[in-house]
Amino acid sequence: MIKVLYFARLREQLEMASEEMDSTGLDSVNSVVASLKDRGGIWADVFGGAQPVLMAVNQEMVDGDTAVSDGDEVAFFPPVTGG
Amino acid sequence: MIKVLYFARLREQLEMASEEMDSTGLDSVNSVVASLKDRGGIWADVFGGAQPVLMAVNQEMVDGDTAVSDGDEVAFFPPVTGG
Amino acid sequence: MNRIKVQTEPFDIAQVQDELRADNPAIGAVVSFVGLMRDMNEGDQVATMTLEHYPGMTEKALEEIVQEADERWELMGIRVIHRVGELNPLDPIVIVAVASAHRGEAFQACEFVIDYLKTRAPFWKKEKTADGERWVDARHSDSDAEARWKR
Amino acid sequence: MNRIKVQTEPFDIAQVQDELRADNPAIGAVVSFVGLMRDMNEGDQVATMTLEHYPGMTEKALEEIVQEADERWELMGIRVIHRVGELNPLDPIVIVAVASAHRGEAFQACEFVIDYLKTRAPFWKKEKTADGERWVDARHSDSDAEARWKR
Repeated sequence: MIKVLYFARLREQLEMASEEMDSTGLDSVNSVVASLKDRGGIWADVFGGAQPVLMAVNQEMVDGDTAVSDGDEVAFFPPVTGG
Repeated sequence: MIKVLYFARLREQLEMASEEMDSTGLDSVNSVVASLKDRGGIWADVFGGAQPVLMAVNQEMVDGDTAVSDGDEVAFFPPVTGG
Repeated sequence: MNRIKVQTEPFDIAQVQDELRADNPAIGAVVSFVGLMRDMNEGDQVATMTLEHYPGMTEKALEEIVQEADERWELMGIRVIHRVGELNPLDPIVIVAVASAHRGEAFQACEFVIDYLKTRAPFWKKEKTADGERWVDARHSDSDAEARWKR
Repeated sequence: MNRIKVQTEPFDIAQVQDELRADNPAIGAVVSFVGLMRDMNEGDQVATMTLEHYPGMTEKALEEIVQEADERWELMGIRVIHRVGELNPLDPIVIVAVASAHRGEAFQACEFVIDYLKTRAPFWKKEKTADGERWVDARHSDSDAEARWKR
């Protein structure tokens, strides 16, 4: 399983803070994104590329090519606005 | 009269903190310096150019060309080391 | 002593700076940045703000930023404290304090840490205005500020 | 409120920063620099230090530096306090605190003020080591730091 987390505006849009996804067929962050987009509706909007989405694997900011494997924690969130 | 002040290392070398000089014949800071140098001894050493001396007229840092006139306050001191 | 902290409670600016320089007579400079909540943003009056973060990753990101500053400059101490949760105008949001022997290093490292924090640490601000709640957008000026340090 | 002060007594770092940002919710950033007395200089242990200045000119010079910073950047407040007289290692010597809406201005103005102070304000340090008393020499690095701001 892969643990997937959503933060801030994304969490509100998707009405979901976290979920567990079967890791079968998911080998990179991009493949996770593709699978989420395929859910259609708001998922297709959020992950369709129109709004900036940052990605982290195991709490490190990464790009879409990064590999994911069973047990990983993957997170999606908007550009950060702290400080 | 011109009031002349000496600070820090200069004050110690010259063993003088301040004095009043007759302004006759003194029209610029350089002419004050020349007159002090003419005293010879330590005065010639201090104002001979071998050690850096900063100058102020009426509490503004200036260069030697600056005019001085009766009633002015002229000060000589080493490069500053505050902060 | 922990160099970074994420907390809901207010922090004591004086204490942070005092602890940082305590008992080390080799320290010649302490530079600190305090980011405060403003009551205006994009032309609108802001009543309150909520700061969300990604627990775990936030601490990791801050540690990495501090570590990188420590490698780039000769420092004698860094502290970063960032608040989360509910905030009001005038509230300090974040403090970055850096100690070093000479001031140049402390100034650069302090600005570096806050610039990187602004673009790399997973915090998100949501503000409440007369028109309701809204997420604060990231600023281009923050990416530009971060880009200055690339090497 | 006086923006600059020269005094023999210690200053309260927290109070300076608190006063600076008090009651102005438009302030988003406070950057402060504190210069501290180090116990080593040029390889020698320093026991105590005496700071001499040129009363009258010092205040004038500091006011001019602060005024120039105010003209160069969009600021919401500046404070400079410099101690004179007898100082010991660990003692704060000077504080420069700057408030602004955004951090870039505050960082630049704060560093500008301390860089200019180091080369333009009439203070002189005399330190006591095991070998006796000696005047501290001006540093080339300070002139270089000042030169960056020339325009």
